[in-house]
Amino acid sequence: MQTILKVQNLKKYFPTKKKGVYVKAVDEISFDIFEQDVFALVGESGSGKSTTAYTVVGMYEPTSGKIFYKNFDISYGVDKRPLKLKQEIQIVFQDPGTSLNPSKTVLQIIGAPLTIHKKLRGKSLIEEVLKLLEMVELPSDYLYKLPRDIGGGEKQLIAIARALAPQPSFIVLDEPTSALDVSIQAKIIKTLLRLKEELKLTYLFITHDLSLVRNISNRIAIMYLGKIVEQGPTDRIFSDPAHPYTQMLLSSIPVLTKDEEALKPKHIESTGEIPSPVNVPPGCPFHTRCPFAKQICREKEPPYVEIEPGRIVRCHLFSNGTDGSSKDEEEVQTWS
Amino acid sequence: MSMWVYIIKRIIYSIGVLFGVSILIFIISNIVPGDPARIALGPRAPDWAVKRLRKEMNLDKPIVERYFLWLGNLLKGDLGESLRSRRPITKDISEYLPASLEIIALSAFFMATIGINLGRLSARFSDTWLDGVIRIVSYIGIVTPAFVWAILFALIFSYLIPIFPTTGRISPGITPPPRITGSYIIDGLLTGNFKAAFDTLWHIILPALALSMGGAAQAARMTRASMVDNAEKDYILAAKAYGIPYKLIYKKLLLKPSLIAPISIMALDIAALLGNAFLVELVFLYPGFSRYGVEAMLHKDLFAIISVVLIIGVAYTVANVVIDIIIAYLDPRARMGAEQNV
Amino acid sequence: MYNEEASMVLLARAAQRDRIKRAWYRFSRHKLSIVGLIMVLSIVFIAIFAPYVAPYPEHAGPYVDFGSACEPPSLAHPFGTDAMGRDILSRVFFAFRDALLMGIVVLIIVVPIGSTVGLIGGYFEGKWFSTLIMRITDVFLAIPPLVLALAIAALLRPTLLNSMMAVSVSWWPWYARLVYGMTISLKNEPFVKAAELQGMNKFKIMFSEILPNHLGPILTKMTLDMGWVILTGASLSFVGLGEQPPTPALGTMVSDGAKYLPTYWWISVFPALMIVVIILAFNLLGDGVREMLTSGE
Amino acid sequence: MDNFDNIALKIENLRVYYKVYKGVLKVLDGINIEVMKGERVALVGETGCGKTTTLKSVMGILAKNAILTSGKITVMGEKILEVDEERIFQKRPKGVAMVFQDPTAALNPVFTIGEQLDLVVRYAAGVTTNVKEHAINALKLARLPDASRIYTNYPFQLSGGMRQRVCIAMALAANPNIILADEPTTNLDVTIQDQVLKLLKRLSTEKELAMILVTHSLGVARETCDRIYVMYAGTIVEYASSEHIFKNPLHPYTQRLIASIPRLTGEGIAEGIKGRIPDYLNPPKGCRFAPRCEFATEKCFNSKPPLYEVEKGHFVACFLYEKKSEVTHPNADNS
Amino acid sequence: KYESIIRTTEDWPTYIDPAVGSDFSDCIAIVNLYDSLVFPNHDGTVRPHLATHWKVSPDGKVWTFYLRKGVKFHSGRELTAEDVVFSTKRLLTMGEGFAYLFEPFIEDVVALDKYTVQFGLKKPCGPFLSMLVRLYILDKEEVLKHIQSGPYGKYGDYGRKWLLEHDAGSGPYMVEEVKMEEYVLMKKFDDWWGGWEPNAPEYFKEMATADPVTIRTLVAKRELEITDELQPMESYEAMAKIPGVKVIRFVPGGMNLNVMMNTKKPPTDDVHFRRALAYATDYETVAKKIFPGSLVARGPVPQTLPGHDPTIKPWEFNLEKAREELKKSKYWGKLDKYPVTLSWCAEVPEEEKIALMLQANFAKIGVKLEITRKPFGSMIADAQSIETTPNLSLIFVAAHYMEAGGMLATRYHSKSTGTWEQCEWLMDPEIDRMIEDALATVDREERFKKYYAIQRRLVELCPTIWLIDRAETRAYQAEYVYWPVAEWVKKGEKIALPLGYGLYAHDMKVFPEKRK
Ligand SMILES: Nc1ncnc2c1ncn2[C@@H]1O[C@H](COP(=O)(O)OP(=O)(O)OP(=O)(O)O)[C@@H](O)[C@H]1O
Ligand SMILES: Nc1ncnc2c1ncn2[C@@H]1O[C@H](COP(=O)(O)OP(=O)(O)OP(=O)(O)O)[C@@H](O)[C@H]1O
Ligand SMILES: [Mg+2]
Ligand SMILES: [Mg+2]
Repeated sequence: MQTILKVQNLKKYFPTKKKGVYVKAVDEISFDIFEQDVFALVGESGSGKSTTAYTVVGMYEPTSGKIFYKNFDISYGVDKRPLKLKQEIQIVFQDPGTSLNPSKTVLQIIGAPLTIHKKLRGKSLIEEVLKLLEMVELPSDYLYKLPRDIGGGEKQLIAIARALAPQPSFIVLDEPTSALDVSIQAKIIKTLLRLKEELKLTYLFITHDLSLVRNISNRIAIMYLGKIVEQGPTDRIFSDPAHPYTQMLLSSIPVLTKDEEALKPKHIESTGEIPSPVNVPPGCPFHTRCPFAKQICREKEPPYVEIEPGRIVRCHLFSNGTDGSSKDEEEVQTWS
Repeated sequence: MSMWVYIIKRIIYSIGVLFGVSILIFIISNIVPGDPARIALGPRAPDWAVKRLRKEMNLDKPIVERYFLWLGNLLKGDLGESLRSRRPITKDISEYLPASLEIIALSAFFMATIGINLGRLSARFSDTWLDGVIRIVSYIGIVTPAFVWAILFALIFSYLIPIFPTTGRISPGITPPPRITGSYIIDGLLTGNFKAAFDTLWHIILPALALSMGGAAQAARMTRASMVDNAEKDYILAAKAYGIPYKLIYKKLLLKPSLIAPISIMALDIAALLGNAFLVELVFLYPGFSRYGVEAMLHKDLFAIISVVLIIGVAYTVANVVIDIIIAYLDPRARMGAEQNV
Repeated sequence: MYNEEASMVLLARAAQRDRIKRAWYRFSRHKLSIVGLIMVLSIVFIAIFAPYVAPYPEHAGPYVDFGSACEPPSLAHPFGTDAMGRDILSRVFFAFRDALLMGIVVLIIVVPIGSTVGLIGGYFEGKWFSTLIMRITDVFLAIPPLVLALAIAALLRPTLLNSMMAVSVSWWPWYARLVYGMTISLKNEPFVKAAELQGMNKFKIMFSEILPNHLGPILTKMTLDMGWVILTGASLSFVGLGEQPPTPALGTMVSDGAKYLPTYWWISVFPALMIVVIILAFNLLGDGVREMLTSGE
Repeated sequence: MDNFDNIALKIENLRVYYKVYKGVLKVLDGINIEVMKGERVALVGETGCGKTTTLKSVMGILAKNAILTSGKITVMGEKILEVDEERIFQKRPKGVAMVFQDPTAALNPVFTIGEQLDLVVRYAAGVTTNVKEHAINALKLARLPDASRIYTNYPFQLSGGMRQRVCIAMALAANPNIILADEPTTNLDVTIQDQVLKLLKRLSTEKELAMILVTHSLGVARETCDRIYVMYAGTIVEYASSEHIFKNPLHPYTQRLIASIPRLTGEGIAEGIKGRIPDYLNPPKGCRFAPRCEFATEKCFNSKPPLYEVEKGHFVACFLYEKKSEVTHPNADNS
Repeated sequence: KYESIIRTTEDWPTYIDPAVGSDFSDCIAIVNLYDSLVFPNHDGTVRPHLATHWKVSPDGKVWTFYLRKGVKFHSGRELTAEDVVFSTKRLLTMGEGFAYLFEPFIEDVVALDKYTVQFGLKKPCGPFLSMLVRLYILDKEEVLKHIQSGPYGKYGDYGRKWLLEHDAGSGPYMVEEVKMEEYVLMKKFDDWWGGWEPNAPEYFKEMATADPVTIRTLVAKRELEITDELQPMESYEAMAKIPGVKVIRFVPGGMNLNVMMNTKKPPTDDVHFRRALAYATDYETVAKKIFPGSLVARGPVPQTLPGHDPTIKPWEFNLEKAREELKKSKYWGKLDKYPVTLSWCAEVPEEEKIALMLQANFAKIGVKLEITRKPFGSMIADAQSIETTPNLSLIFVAAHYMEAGGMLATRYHSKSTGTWEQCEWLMDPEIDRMIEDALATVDREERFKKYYAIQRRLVELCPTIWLIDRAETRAYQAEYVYWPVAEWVKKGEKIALPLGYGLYAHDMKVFPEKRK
């Protein structure tokens, strides 16, 4: 398995109106994505998922840290990236309503990357767009429709077709279905999985829906307040969630059947509010809501601990009370 | 607290804009043909007198130097001398400005009361005949220029049915009150000269009404629009569902959030009156600031033009700050937003 | 292949037609919009064919007849005659020409300039040149259009062209600010980001991705502004800065006629009403356009 | 069914249309819902199926362009809506409170929580003394920490979860017997959603509140409610106890919907439902799901299926079950 | 308190400082506030005023005036020769207002004793007495008391700022209040040396003029006693219908209306072209319809002004002759390439009618006239250079003193080019010489003969289309106001009064009890 994307100690801070105070949207995260993986980034709203995604695609420049795409350093904004890279990495946004230009027809929308990257024009452009429409199973009479005449699910399919247009190998999917109904979601997920196989794509899939992740990804990273608190293979995380936050998330999922119920950790209940990323509490950011919080959690940031191969947790419960700060970095180094 | 910081920032920023305004208008009025000194002294004045005046006015210096000389004087509170009235402009303005502000204050009052109440009524009875009538009335209000109203009002209310005085600021037989603020009404009330205060009020009703028609109509429509809009919002539906009386909803719960837009627009309208009222002031022969400005422009009264435009700029700035304060009063998000976000 | 292409063209046309039909439907939902449209079309028609529809076209030119001065409205002169014995109706018809010309020319100058400034300012928000041009815009905005126009017009020679210039100078910032505001709110929309990420060039993003989305508000503002520009023009001519006699201008007709109030009321009242009619027409049209562009299905 | 006196809310044959420029949207097509005292009922369905419209009809706050063409609603035995040929009888229901979908939109942005709560206490609960105390009590009931501070806050100063709880507190302040909760957790994070749902559940149990929980999440419905009504395009297609629905979904729509939901157990994802929801302008004459249904017969396209009671308390509106059960007239249990 | 008042309107601004003001509206105030050495009679001659008698040296260069004793300023001080010297020097130093009249002539002025003052002239000045009407005497001490910093050395600003809103005169009225852009209110000076007749107005108020509707309303409400002369004809007609109001018309001899032709700018640089235009002008319509009551002009000098040549032949309206002249001009055949520009003064709306009439008539002979309405300020600016001066300027000119010489000098002497009073740019050395010569002639008869010669020469050169000698039209409250001018008009007398003297409030009477 080849690493296609490598994120190292990525930080993205946004300045606030107050001088010297930052929104720590993404705070020192590291992960690897392997070829043809579906890597899921999970977390509640404001945890920094989109920021991570946007930094990967180049919408933001990292505050610090590195991003490598196929061993190629891409830790800078889109303006400085070569055109080739813009073709390789694509993104599908969360809201199908805003990600399509309301004043353009489907042909123009899907055609834009084709004219830029493939220099297609006229007839060949139309043909190529039709091919893409077919790929996402939309009829050809959509060519001249405007986004406002199209339903939400189909809009998202068009956004996917646009992402596929320049023949990328890596697609970031930022909550592509969270604005849609489950029945439509099913259809879109199916399509995405099919295309992944057909076109040998790699996905960075962002969502807050753990049940969905369970069904499509092979590796997961769980974010809380800008930090990855736990990551590892999907099966392992679901069968044995390590971090209290992961457990809380899992136990909060409303499920349909007893079988599923059985999979939910029972012993943890959600309490408290998510703090704002501007006032990240000292120590472990989760300690305000954690039922297992100890004194150390309020004082020291927990280190990264690799509890199983490829499975990392950031929690004092697993650090055996050792001093995290120095080990922190070591862990990351050895792991990456 | 942070709100005041914000307003102070706004003021500082506006001062920057005013500098820009002064440069702009200084340049415009200085590159035009015609020698202001010659115009001022009249045709028969000998050349040496003109030259002397040019020197006095610094017209013989390069424009950049002139600007800074002017700026220096401005900071000392000296706007220069009007070529037309031959007096310090500060003095002219101290006479015209209060007169204009009186009218503007009254129009603001008319705008707010007429506009908001009509809008409220219209929203409360939306889609009924009353709404239709108000809609048409406000349309006419919006599209009819103030000077047309002025002519009509003058024709009807002081010529055909002479209940209001035609012109001027105070009746010839009445002694204006001694100057304290420059406003006859306020000074009259302060000094117990109620007759003068009332007479002045009587004089400004028609012009103020003419000036307020457009803004009032606009405000009525905006108030109606945002009230009808907000009436469909969940929080109003909730209030209705909880059985809160309609009267209370329309007077309080719905009105307050709906006033932000009309009030902002109204404040700008009112500030604009200072400059745009001249046609109305002309019709009513009212010794207002706007008319002074137009006369200055028509007579190339250099420093007077600059001062007038600058003061209108200041009025805009003030209006904007006032808008901020009013909105902050109406909308807690604006008032406390800054604290919250940090 | 040929057939497919042809059917594509047909499809495109049908889509286009459908869009127009729907827009018209939304527009025509309010009867007043149609009234506005008809009024505007009539005004344009009258302006273009003034020499043919005016009962006394020569009265718009160098013509005086003191013998028939100040005649009240009659069948021969529906709006009466002025102090020079000229037919007011005919002069009003001709005055539509300058009024429309004023509005159109000013908007043609102002909209592209304002939009470009606003686009650049909004899209590059935070960059020094954006700050600079928006500050300059603020400076112009701090002075009401009529005052600025008046100052400039007073300093220039009183011709129609100059007054159009004067109005333009004071009008573009409003478009700049409108477009600026809209651009700022749009530039972080995912669809713009998507275009950036594809590597579309900035110029194209501004003008072909962002601008078309502003067309609605711009168009609405234009129709509404048309009336106000004409009014500003009339106000300038009211104080004698604008088109020169004998060419009729509505503002001049009102201000000159005001001297004859109330005896010869028709001299000023009819032109004043015509100003109201023009503004009303464009406002009704503008409301219809707004309705058409903003209301949902 | 159950004793008449036990019925908290009864909606019968409710038809609500919306007039739009294209014509009339025939949205609600004869809805029947019954809620017992102290019972929690879920109304589930995808976007636009008419859930909110149903609740708004009960509250009497339908949009201006809504047309009531038929229906009868009774709250605690009191008739609050009846449509017959000549006239529409409608009055505000007493003892019913509604929690809106979007807590941000449901709170007036320019008044403090306290000001808004006070009005509710005063007018909905009719309490005129110690108003503030009542209000603060309601906040405490809704498990809001630091209630007296929140009382003085503006909505924007609170987080989403807190705002939703304020809305719940407001509903509680009205002293209701019935709470209509319209997707109260859609805008919340999973862990916060969990908290809010648990709160609602606890409150309804403690205070014996009847509750209609509108949601599009079957999972939420199952975990919170006793019975579930499944709605499709303005019709109730199936209802039963939570257990039954999932154990034995009958209606093809319910089946497909349940299959579309990703499972924690990770058995992959079904195809979803092909086709689109019908156009309310010209809804299918017969079963509204027929155009998307793989089992549809001609009959389905021509006539509306009545509700068949397939198991005890498990009703489904589908001709597939015509044989297997006796027909229940929608208004049968009214007498 | 205000019952006994005469109110009149005039164009603003009004400068009440006699060393600054010189316009119609300034003069109205100044003549009432200040006294001069001699006073104009309404036939154009002068009579003793502050000076009881005077002497002139045979070479016409030394003039000695003997002052009236016991004349009191408003401050109570007695007026002496010192004040005359001070006032003269102040006027000449400041160089504004009427200084231009005296500047070319007065060499020095000295007080021989308390009541004797002597003017030494640079050259003989025939109409010196007529000019002296415009030398107003200020209270030296009062002025010195109110000096502020300014450009005049030890005199600072020469009291200029203060005198904008106060007076330092000895005239029959004194300033009560000055309200910028609005009015100057004057109160009767009870101690005036000339004495008072009963019913003389207690107050005299000069107000800024307003739009015609307002003026009419004011008249109807009896809030205005004498209107200005700037109203449109229709307005006067309407006011004449108000009971008790009379509209009077008179040709005050001081003012004529000219179409000044820029003789240095094509196509009006061609004398034949100019004559063609003069023939294409409908004088009768202007005199009858547009400015009713006016006289068709007879040459450059108003007919009622002493020194006018009664034998002179005016141009006539004759399109045939116009075409003939046009054929003689070098622009014949290419007229369309030379449109003629005309500016008219926005402040006088009636001029538009003339402009339009000219346009219509010129069109008949194939001359295209482009007309521009301009605020007077702009016209003044335009007149400053040949290039900016339009081909035709429609301008009223008033005599500054009651003799043809003054008019001729300001209108046609090269020295006055660049001002609005000479938009002709005539610059004819011969005319210059003739004017200088005439002015230096002390003997009245001889001087007048020289004036005639100049007028004849000017008609030949045709630099101007002299339209009318303007009738002044004013409405006044005949019912309760006695106004000498109206009486003279009634008697059919010729009136040749310098600007402002028609509104000399001292000679008016008001009967408030008759006001209703
Ligand atoms: N451009 C920005 N400027 C300032 N703050 C930002 C910016 N973008 C994001 N943030 C802040 O950073 C934090 C993380 O945001 P991000 O959008 O990455 O979260 P998310 O996990 O994607 O949330 P969601 O599920 O709501 O999309 C949030 O608190 C957000 O307010
Ligand atoms: N005022 C209205 N005018 C026209 N159509 C309306 C109106 N209100 C709702 N509708 C339409 O009626 C249908 C049902 O709306 P409703 O809000 O009841 O659905 P819902 O089930 O609550 O959906 P959601 O899950 O999105 O809240 C939708 O198609 C909606 O577009
Ligand atoms: Mg996100
Ligand atoms: Mg809903």
